[in-house]
Amino acid sequence: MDFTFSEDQLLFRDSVRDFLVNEVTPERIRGIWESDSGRDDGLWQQLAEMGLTGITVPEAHGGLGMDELDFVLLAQECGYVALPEPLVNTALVAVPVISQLGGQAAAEWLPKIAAGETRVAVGCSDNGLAEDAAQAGLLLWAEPQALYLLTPDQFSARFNESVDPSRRLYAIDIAAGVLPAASGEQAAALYQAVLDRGALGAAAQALGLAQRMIDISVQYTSERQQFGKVIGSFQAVKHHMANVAVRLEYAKAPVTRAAYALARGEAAQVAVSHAKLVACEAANLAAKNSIQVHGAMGYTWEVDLHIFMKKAWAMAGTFGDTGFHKQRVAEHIFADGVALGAGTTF
Amino acid sequence: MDFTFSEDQLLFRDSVRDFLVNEVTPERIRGIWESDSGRDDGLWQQLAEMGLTGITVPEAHGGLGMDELDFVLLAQECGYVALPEPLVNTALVAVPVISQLGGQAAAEWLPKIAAGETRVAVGCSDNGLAEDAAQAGLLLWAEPQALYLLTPDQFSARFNESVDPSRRLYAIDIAAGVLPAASGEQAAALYQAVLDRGALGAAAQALGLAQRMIDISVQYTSERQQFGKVIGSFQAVKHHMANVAVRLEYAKAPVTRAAYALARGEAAQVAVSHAKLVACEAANLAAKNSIQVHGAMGYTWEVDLHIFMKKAWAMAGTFGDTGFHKQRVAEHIFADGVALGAGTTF
Amino acid sequence: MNLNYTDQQNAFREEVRSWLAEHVPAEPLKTFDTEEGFQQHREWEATLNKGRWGMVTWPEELGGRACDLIEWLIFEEEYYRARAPLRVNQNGIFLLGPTLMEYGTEEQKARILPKMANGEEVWAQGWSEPNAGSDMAAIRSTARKDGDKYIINGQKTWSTRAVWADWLFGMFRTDPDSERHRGLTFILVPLNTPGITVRPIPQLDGLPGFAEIFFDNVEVDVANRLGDEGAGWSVAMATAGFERGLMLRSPARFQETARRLVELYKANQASADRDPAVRDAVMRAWMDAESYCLTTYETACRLTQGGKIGAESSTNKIFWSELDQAMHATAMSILGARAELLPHAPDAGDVGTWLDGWLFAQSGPIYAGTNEIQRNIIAERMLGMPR
Amino acid sequence: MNLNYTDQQNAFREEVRSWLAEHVPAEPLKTFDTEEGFQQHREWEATLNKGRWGMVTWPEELGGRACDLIEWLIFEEEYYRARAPLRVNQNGIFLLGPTLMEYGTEEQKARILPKMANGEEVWAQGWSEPNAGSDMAAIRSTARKDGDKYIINGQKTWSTRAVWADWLFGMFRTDPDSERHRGLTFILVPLNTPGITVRPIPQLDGLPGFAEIFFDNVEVDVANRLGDEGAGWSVAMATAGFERGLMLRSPARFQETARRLVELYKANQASADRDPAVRDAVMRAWMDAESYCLTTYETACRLTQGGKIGAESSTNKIFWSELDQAMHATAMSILGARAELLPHAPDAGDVGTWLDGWLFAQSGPIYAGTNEIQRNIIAERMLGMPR
Repeated sequence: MDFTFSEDQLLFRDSVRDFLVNEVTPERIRGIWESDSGRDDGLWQQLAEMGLTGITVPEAHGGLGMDELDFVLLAQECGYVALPEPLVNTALVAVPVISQLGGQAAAEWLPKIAAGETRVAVGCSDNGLAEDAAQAGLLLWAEPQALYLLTPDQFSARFNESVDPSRRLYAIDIAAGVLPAASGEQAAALYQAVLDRGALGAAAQALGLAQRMIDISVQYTSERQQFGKVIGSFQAVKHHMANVAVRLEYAKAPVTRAAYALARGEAAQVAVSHAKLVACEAANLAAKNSIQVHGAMGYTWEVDLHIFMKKAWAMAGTFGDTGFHKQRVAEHIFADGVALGAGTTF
Repeated sequence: MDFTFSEDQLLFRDSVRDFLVNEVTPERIRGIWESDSGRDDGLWQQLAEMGLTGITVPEAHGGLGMDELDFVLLAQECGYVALPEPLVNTALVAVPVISQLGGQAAAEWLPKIAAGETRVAVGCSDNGLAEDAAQAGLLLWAEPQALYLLTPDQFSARFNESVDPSRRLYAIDIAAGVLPAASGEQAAALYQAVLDRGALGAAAQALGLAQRMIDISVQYTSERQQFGKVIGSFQAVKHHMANVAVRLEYAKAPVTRAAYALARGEAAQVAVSHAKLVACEAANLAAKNSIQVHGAMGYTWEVDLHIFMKKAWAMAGTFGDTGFHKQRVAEHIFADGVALGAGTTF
Repeated sequence: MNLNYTDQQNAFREEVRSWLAEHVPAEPLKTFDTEEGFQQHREWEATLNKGRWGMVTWPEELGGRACDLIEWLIFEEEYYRARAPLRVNQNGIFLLGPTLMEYGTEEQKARILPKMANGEEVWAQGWSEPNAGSDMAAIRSTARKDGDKYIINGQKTWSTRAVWADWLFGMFRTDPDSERHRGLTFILVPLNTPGITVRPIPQLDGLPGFAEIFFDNVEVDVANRLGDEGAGWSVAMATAGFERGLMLRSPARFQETARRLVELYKANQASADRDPAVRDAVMRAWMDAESYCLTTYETACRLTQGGKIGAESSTNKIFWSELDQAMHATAMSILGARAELLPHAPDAGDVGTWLDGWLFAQSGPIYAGTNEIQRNIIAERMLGMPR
Repeated sequence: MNLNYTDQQNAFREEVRSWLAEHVPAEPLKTFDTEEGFQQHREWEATLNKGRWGMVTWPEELGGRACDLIEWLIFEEEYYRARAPLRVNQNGIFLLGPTLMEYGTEEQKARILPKMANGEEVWAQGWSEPNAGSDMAAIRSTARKDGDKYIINGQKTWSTRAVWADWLFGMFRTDPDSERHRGLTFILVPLNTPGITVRPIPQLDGLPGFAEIFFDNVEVDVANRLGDEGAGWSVAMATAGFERGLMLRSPARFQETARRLVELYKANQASADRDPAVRDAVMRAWMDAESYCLTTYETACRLTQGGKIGAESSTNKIFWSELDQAMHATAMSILGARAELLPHAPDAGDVGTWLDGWLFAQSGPIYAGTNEIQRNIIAERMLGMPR
């Protein structure tokens, strides 16, 4: 029993954090929002150069050959900076699923993803829309009975605006005659994998988003004065933030555990749903309490808070909404004969 | 449209409040707890002398001939002092139901109730147990298909201890051969009436209980010092109390409205359920926040808080628990074709 | 107590309902946080005023109907039922209007109120300043008296509607040596006066609902002062009282939101019920909206009989703002993955305007005195807890 | 990372499980807030000690098994699964024990720990005083040094277990001129010393879980001082740290409550589902108990590898105490009208001990530093917000 990350994993996390915090500033995100494509090819190249686009690509295909557990800490850092680029979906969903498909698909696409030549997007019919479909060289589109790997010529994409300007969402129409890369039972299993992996990515990002909103709010309330006092010294303001910290603190281990289960190929559905529910709840509470302690300032585009708040809201609904994940938890804990209680966690 | 009580109603309320606050002190309640019968015949006589036992008894039968709306303010005052005597059930449930039965039953019992000669108890199969069954000269026992008026020789009572020592609860066995006072459809209607009226009484008492817990807590926190300050000056303590005040403030009008509907013979089920839910929720929040601001002191029999807290907990489950009343609200608002929204309240 | 409407009240409701049925634009207006929408809403104010429905509580000689509070509640119910446009001039109607009637000179009333009523002059509010926020006593913008003029310098912020509004009312420090809430004066300022710069502040939806306003030696006639010099605080407190009080948030709005939430839930029941918290939240929404309506009627009846609004009115804003947030959060939860889509997104389906409402609901617990300040007020003034 | 137990850990679990299966009393013991129950629990401590299961984390020479934190968690899981009795000497085991090991002399350890381990000496705590509560710095009871004795005067309150306990540990002011947290000394006091009066305080269930203790010129050997004179504050802070930290509330307890709640819900599903909030609350209970377990294992692993417990441990007490309250509130809601019945009431049916648990859960957010104080600590020390 060892529930800790290795020194290497933590050091890698620290170096990625440094990179992201320096490079993916709120100013750069505002710039990306105003760009036509809504994406930043230079940033994608930087991520590729750090090995991040290929972090879960097998070494044989030019990647770092790391796993979900290695990446889950980095996904939190992606959330911390509200990274607009689809790195989390790439590393946690697209690459492992394409690897599972194997064969020609893996041989063709994984090296390009690792090299940063191809931006890959992930869509899932449960979400309705596919993020980044029009900005990607490859779209992985999952339906309950069919999994597609689509190049831009194989589908049309209709833009749908999200409350989070970082999210470029598209309804897609697959061209007639395009065949799925997997169908039947294989596709059904991969569809579940896409949902679980996407949900884990959303959960991990939610943790980072929550932490960022705490940090922004602590800083703001430590400087801002009202009634002759720094507002962060008011007990009501402190308790708003403490309440977020409590929920966030206890959402971290469930996310780690879900990543561990996926990485080890263990049954992960309940762990993923648990993780997504508690992480997104923490992030939503962070949003609510952060805007409150910001006062009117929080209601504007002037401060950075909304960059993170809006992404937190979106994370709650993507890759299985609250109802989807609660239902999976309910099916587990209310089943007959299930072992619950002390000593049943591991 | 006039949603106000009359001057007379308010003045009567004030005089009853003065009487109750002076007579039904926490000390007297502690004495009642320690008595064998758990009731105080002297107090019942005092209530009778003020006309309260007969307040809803028709004047022809020696009462004051007032209605549910006249009494609902007084029921709140009964809650405010946590009156152990069954005045609320008498005035809101037993007397109106016996009046509806009319005939011999009304002629025999109503004058005795008004005069304070007979203490009447109310039981309802939804509650399982009947409060005060062993202390009463008459037990009104309601089942979905049968309504009984039982004298002490007609049933046996088995004592069940409640967390609230003021509540004397009994499982009853009706003697063989005792006939119901009403059966069939009439009994079904009266059963509903017992539930609705009992629930209104519980809701009104819950309002008074919540107010008392606020008052006790405000006083305690205004005197008690910690860390060199009066604890009531801490923002967290203030906000605990403010949160109760908000919920309580908005629970009052629903209770009045439910009493109005019952008094006017209008459809009252949804109004009663709404009132009971919000009033009991306010009282439960009052209990939770009051014990918290009392600190360890709140956890003891030393302070008076628990007298009111325990009764508040009991009110939530009696005469229809939360599930019962939520179901009735749900049946109303989710029905097809129901008129909801602006302008549908009155 | 009598909870039936009088025949007269029923007739009034019928009159409102049929006029609105005839006049409410079939197409929803654009939001007044855009220039085009602002103009549309200004025209709607003129239409309302022509029908004498603009300010139903105002005296008849000012174009109103001298409605009492119950009639006002009925009017609001019908207004929300009919989905009539939001009131672009609410700063004027609900805040400045009542204040003017109490503190204004006859000349001021005659000059200002008719143009407020017909939408010709839309009002912005100038309470907050940078580093002041809810703390009005920290105001630092100055108005120096010079003959029959005030010379205004400084900055206001969070000024709602100010981007396209015509006038602003606000507080300025006329005594430079004064501190906190002394030495402040309430002044009305035409926004086209030289020296004024208005800078829009985009809000959560990206539209300029607020503005910052910079004053650089702005000259305003002394005649535009409301109340006495140095008495601004008490004038403003009356205005803020209107803001927090009954007049700003009629129950109808929340009851309509609750009704739409019930509809949304029923239309999506199978998926919504996977999260049992949703059904519970919908029920709570209806109950709380109903509680808010009942309590407001109770207060209105008490006031029309000469009662006074007490410290318990501070509970009002917390109750409705938290209800509004909770209702919209529930809708977002029901909508799931679709919740993030803007209403005009091509595949947004039945998302309606819930997202707009959700964004707007975030401001409820903040503006007009944060809910934390309201809780302090409740604890100290209503419950008598120590400061 | 490896989330599988080692073979050794699995074997340890088996050993615990089979010993408990053999020794846990078939009939639940009476509560230790009664004299008879106290005696029963004292005997259970002796039984545990005989099997070397009383203090599994203690060194072997003191009758323990030198378990690491993971083994301790496993032991606790089995202990709660087996529904073994509550630990009457938890003040000694979890609070004084670790403090003694850090601050005690060899003589003190040898004299005190074995009798603590076998239940011969049960310990009460003497932190709070009237008008001090959670504010230990406000302590006013004095200990005046007189040769090799301290003469103690004053009053302690909220002393858990003190009614039938043998010894008390607490803080006393040895420097009469000192203020706040200076000049305090940590002293161990035999409760049978002349001059001591113990007055039981009935708690919510009416039983004397607490006591007030009056000291009237009580003479205690200087050898009973723990740590240096005037250094009581830092010794006590270490003890309070144990109390708030990992050792007091093992996840097993909450996971078992969550499991019982799931069972209660399933047994009453039809009536429980009339209130949709219940099902949601049951799901949350399971998830939060699971989160608590996962997080505790994560912390335990970090600590066994030499990591330090940080300011984030202040989140611990808020999390479990609110979880405990919420779970019991949900059970009360499921039980409906039966919820108010005492467990021994003849018609209580399946109410079980939920009411007892509910009463006890009320104390969670209060004791060992109220949750308000914990929130201050989190904001200031963990998040770095201004004081």
